[in-house]
Amino acid sequence: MTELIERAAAPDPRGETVELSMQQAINRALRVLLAEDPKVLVFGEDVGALGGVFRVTDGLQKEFGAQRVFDTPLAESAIMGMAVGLAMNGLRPVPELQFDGFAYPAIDQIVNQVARMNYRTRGAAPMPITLRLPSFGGIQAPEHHGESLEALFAHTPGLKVVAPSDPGEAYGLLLQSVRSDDPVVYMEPKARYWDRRPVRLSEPTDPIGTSRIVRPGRHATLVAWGAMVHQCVRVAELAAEDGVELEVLDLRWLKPIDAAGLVASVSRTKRAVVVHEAPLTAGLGAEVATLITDGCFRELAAPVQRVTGFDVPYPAGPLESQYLPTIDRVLLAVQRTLEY
Amino acid sequence: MTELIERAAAPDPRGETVELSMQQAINRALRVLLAEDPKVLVFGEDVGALGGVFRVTDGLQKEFGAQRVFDTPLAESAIMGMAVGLAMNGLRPVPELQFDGFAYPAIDQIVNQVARMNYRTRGAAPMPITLRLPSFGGIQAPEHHGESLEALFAHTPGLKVVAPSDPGEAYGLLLQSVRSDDPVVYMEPKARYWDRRPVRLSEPTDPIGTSRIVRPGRHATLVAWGAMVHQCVRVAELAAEDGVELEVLDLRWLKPIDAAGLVASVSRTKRAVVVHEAPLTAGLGAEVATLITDGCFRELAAPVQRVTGFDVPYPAGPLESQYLPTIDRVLLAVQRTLEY
Amino acid sequence: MPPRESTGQDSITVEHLSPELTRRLYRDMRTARDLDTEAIALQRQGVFPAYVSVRGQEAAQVGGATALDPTRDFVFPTYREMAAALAYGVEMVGYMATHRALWHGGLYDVMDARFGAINAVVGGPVPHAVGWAIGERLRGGEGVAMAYFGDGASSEGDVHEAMNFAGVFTAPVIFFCQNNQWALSVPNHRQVAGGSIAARAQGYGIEGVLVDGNDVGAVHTATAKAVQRAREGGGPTVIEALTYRVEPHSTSDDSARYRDEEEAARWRERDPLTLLRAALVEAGHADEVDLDRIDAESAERAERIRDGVAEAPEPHGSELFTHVFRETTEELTRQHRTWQEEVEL
Amino acid sequence: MPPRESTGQDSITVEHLSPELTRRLYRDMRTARDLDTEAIALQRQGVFPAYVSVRGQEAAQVGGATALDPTRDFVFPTYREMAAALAYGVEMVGYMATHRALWHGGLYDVMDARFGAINAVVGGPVPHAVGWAIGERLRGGEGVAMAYFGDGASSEGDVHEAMNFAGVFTAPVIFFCQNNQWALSVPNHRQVAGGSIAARAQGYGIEGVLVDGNDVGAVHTATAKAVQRAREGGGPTVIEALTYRVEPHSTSDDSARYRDEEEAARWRERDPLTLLRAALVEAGHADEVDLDRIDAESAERAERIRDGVAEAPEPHGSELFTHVFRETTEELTRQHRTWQEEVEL
Ligand SMILES: Cc1ncc(C[n+]2csc(CCOP(=O)(O)OP(=O)(O)O)c2C)c(N)n1
Ligand SMILES: Cc1ncc(C[n+]2csc(CCOP(=O)(O)OP(=O)(O)O)c2C)c(N)n1
Ligand SMILES: [Mg+2]
Ligand SMILES: [Mg+2]
Repeated sequence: MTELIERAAAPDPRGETVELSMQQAINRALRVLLAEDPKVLVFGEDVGALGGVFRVTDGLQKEFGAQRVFDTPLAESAIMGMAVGLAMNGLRPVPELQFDGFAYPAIDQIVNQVARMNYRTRGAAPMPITLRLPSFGGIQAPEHHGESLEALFAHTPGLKVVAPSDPGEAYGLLLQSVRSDDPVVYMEPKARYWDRRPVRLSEPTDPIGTSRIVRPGRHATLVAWGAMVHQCVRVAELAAEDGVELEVLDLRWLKPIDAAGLVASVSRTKRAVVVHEAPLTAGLGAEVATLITDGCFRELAAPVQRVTGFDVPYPAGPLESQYLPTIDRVLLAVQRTLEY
Repeated sequence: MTELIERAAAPDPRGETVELSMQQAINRALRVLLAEDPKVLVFGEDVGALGGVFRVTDGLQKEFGAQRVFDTPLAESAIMGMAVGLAMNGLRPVPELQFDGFAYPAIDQIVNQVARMNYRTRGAAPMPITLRLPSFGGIQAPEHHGESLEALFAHTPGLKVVAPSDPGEAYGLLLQSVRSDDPVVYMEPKARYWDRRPVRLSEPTDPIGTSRIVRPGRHATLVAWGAMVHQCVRVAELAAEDGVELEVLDLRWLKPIDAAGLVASVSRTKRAVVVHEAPLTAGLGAEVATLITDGCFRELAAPVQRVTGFDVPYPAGPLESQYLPTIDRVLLAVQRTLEY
Repeated sequence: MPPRESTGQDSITVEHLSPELTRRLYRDMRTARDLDTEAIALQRQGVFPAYVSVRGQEAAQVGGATALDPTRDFVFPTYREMAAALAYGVEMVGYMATHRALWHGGLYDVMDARFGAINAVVGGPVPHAVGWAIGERLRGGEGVAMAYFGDGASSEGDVHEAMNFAGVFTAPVIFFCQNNQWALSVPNHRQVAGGSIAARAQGYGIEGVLVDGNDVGAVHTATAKAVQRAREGGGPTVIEALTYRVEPHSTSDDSARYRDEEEAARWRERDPLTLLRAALVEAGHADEVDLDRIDAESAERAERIRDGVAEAPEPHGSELFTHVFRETTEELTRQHRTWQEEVEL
Repeated sequence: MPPRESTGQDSITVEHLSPELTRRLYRDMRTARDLDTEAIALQRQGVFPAYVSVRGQEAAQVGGATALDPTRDFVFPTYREMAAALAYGVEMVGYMATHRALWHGGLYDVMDARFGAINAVVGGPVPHAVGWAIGERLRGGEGVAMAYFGDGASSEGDVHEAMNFAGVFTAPVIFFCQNNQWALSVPNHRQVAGGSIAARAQGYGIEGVLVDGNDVGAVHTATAKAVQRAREGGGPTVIEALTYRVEPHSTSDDSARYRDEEEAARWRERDPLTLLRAALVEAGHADEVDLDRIDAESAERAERIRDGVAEAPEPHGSELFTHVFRETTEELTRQHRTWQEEVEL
């Protein structure tokens, strides 16, 4: 490994607080990871000289060399298949697939190989792979650039799935994902890439699989992940003007799901609305609603409301805002649950 | 089309009742479809001379010729991609993918192309494709031969999804699927292929998207599809010995889901248990539970119970029976809901 | 063939083609160029959220598309086939609508145009062309399918599977690779092992042709030959048209980050339109007056298309729901109603 | 090379190989044959739910596997590499456990054996070999990855993508195709456009070798050469070993439905073990007494493995839950408990 170690640079100054966009925060975390562990490799389509179509890997190839940060040919299945082989040779791959919709060509390798190699080999061949996947909609992009695949990943035994909602979260959750010895699908909400926030460059402390309360409230709980957390915070701000105090729970880990956290919140608020971008039917909202109903059956004052994308293919530009959960739709759902 | 028409044979005698296994019933339905419509094509891996690994296409190539019933090379993505092109040339493709787990290499074509070509072209290029997919477990088969992909398909806008539970159902639902101008994933429960029942060779009368009550009861509703319907009927028979009358609802259409049918049943029984082979988390059981809870919130006496496969990759031989929902597990869930 | 690092000294000839055809080729390439320029302007004005330029690839696209018969063949494009669409006769306001993000697949009628929906999945539509071609043989038709794809797309499994199917079924299909030497930021030598997509054909027992993609006459002739062979039952051909993406990948891209723009500048010198214009005059197929007239007409047509797309109405939100299925479902009707009540108003 | 329709007249030579090596090849092939026979018997007795025979392919598998170094190379098998596993030194009770359906991937330690888990996805493990090989170069190691796959697998997109990656990265990997002329019920001419997998290599700018898969010496030599080139940084090789699947696809298959069993009978005549035995004697590397002794030892070893696998304990149901993650989750622990309470008892 000497060759790789030589290329490793000094890690980020820890503990400091800096203002970063989410895309910069992910870049910082990747630098920390590449620097601390010579086995970490970053690869995918256009992640090298270009620095990724969202500049998330900007400068990494220059800093860590083209052996550790490199472009692959345009073939998603081989990118994930290659990750399996690299992991079997003791490396810690951090592949990127360029966009959510282009994870589909790699689904066979992800589901049939990555997710179950540790199981198939009874623990002999772990898969410490973190798939970085720019995900979800909201940026008026071309077809296949606005998809939400979390239900598929969460339904796949052997995968862990996470979706950060702000720069600080993105930083800590990526450190945690890459350092984990299990395969993690790390879903980056594209719509929030340019969102700048103060980020404490610190080690994550919450264990994998815990949610967090972004805003406390007592009249109902809004459950969301990725960019929809932000949307729910805006809803909560509006509702507060009318004296309605909404709790916003950022689920963040979509597998394992923090059932205890959901139940703790809704036991207090008695009401819940789950919000996601993916289509309604068989979306992760159904799982969230079921976990809440299971855990709060006697306390629940109304059925858990789901505000989601419609059961239609993700649309183009001007229709995007008609498809995604709007503030109005969430507010109406809140009203429905309060008046039930 | 003359060449194709010449090969078409006389259809099945209609209305007659014959005893057939499910695998024979599907074969019969394919014969009817090939005979009635020269545009119907049956293709896939080993469906020709061999007649499919389960003999479902047995004799079809001989009867309808190697132009209409043919083997393809071993490439699932191209099989589905080819179906798209055939549909765009006015044909009505009925591809087979050999086993559930080998649908994954074709998921990109299924989700990104088949499911949305009608939408992408605003109705100009419909996709009257029926994908026949031997599915689910219970036959002690090798890895990837026991998977349940219904949640993924049901979550995909633009697809319809059906899983028959007995030979008569299999016959009628296949006629309906292939004649539909929308893409349908037709999931054949392998474990029931050899199940022989009297089959009325008649036209299906229930509309797409309707469930059916297999056994009426008043103390709780068991919801299932595919082979699990049979399992639930056995549970109901056992429970009946103790005076517990369970209603068994065969969901059969997994997209669109018969929410009204579910709600009608559970409004009467006040209790529900949903049973499926797929892993628990983000399985279709969550959607079923949510639809029931939404529609029967005030009537429901207990949270909807889910008895499913565990969140582990589908296991080999002797462990299979430990993974799949057992009669005991369903009975315990019934007890839990009755005693809640 | 020009060297991959062209010096810009080359010239082409169109003496083997009819004057009518060559003037048509010039007109289509000219219109496509003008429309491309208009499109970039629309993007700068914020009318298009983004745009993928075809500049420099007009010869490859027009040369290929004009060798087809739009009354019986069928084209399966990617997202970068504007010049091919134009030359093939697609209704161009509907085509350009995709770039205004009005509807992903464009607003033209794909079955009417016999030109498939714009497809953003790299490699994805290639098996469709093979399926269409196999269907055409089963139906006893004489149509030929044409799949456009890029050098980057050649890495995708779907392209291999499609070529193998085409070989096994002797399908009347043309695999038309526009090798513009870049797949976003990745150059050929990091993308295409062995360096040539045409050379792959041999491994499938099918014909492979490498052609100068900036020589419209050469592209047209090579494609016409492949079309004829396919029509006569001779099976598939892989055509690799070597050209160059002189613009960034899209208006969102910054190609200076990954390539020496000198290289692009050298290829700009070898502009296919300039080459064709000189060849037309040289062959005596047109004089400067003719060409100036075509230029003026083309500019006018491009402007009309530009205005058409800029002014096209946005699709109504109801269309979200109406095109999902041929036979809609109750659940979707319910969601449509929710949308009307909670979003539309 | 024998014709694809062999007449059975051929003979092979092993004069260019050492007596020790050839006797080892014979021993491994013999043991694999005996174990194969035992396995079919176990399936008939109901101990195995199904079995895939390697009969007739022992030379292709043993010849290839013995050219590798099990201390630094790594093999990525499919579901039909029993003879390769045996020759490579895999613990065979653990290997055969997959056929008793005790655990899908087998019960041997794949990292210890440097022989990947048995993999049922046709084509799926091929990119793993390329990834492993690229990793090996990054680590500065000298190991070589070997991907086994079938003629049918060559149609899968993954195999193409893997070959292209290997070419672009000059990865030390061998693509070892056992062309046994059938992919379940589909013969080569309906599967492999162009007819040769080795010929595809050229399209990726990599070495392609077609070898008689029933001539163990030829396979060994070709593989050893490819291994050496890969070790020295010369990049990947595609080896196509032409052989024949004399048995049905698996014990569940009925090959009479789709092929003329005469063809299989002719290939049975060209049995690789018979050919090797004759060649050993001919080369003076062993006499009948030596060979009979090896036969006896092999039969005994095969029986020991058979008994081992037949008697191996079934995995405990808890293992369903313990191998899913390295760091398990609360949810899974809860499900494990449910299983203990509702299923185990
Ligand atoms: C399956 C898939 N993966 C990734 C992308 C993202 N992407 C869009 S275009 C492109 C490069 C394509 O290069 P090439 O095939 O050479 O076509 P060109 O853009 O040069 O015309 C990439 C990576 C995509 N659209 N589809
Ligand atoms: C991706 C995938 N598709 C389909 C199958 C089902 N299947 C198992 S083996 C086989 C034929 C494989 O043929 P080949 O690659 O030539 O290998 P051989 O069995 O001849 O060794 C098929 C279709 C599978 N296992 N994996
Ligand atoms: Mg390109
Ligand atoms: Mg084979």
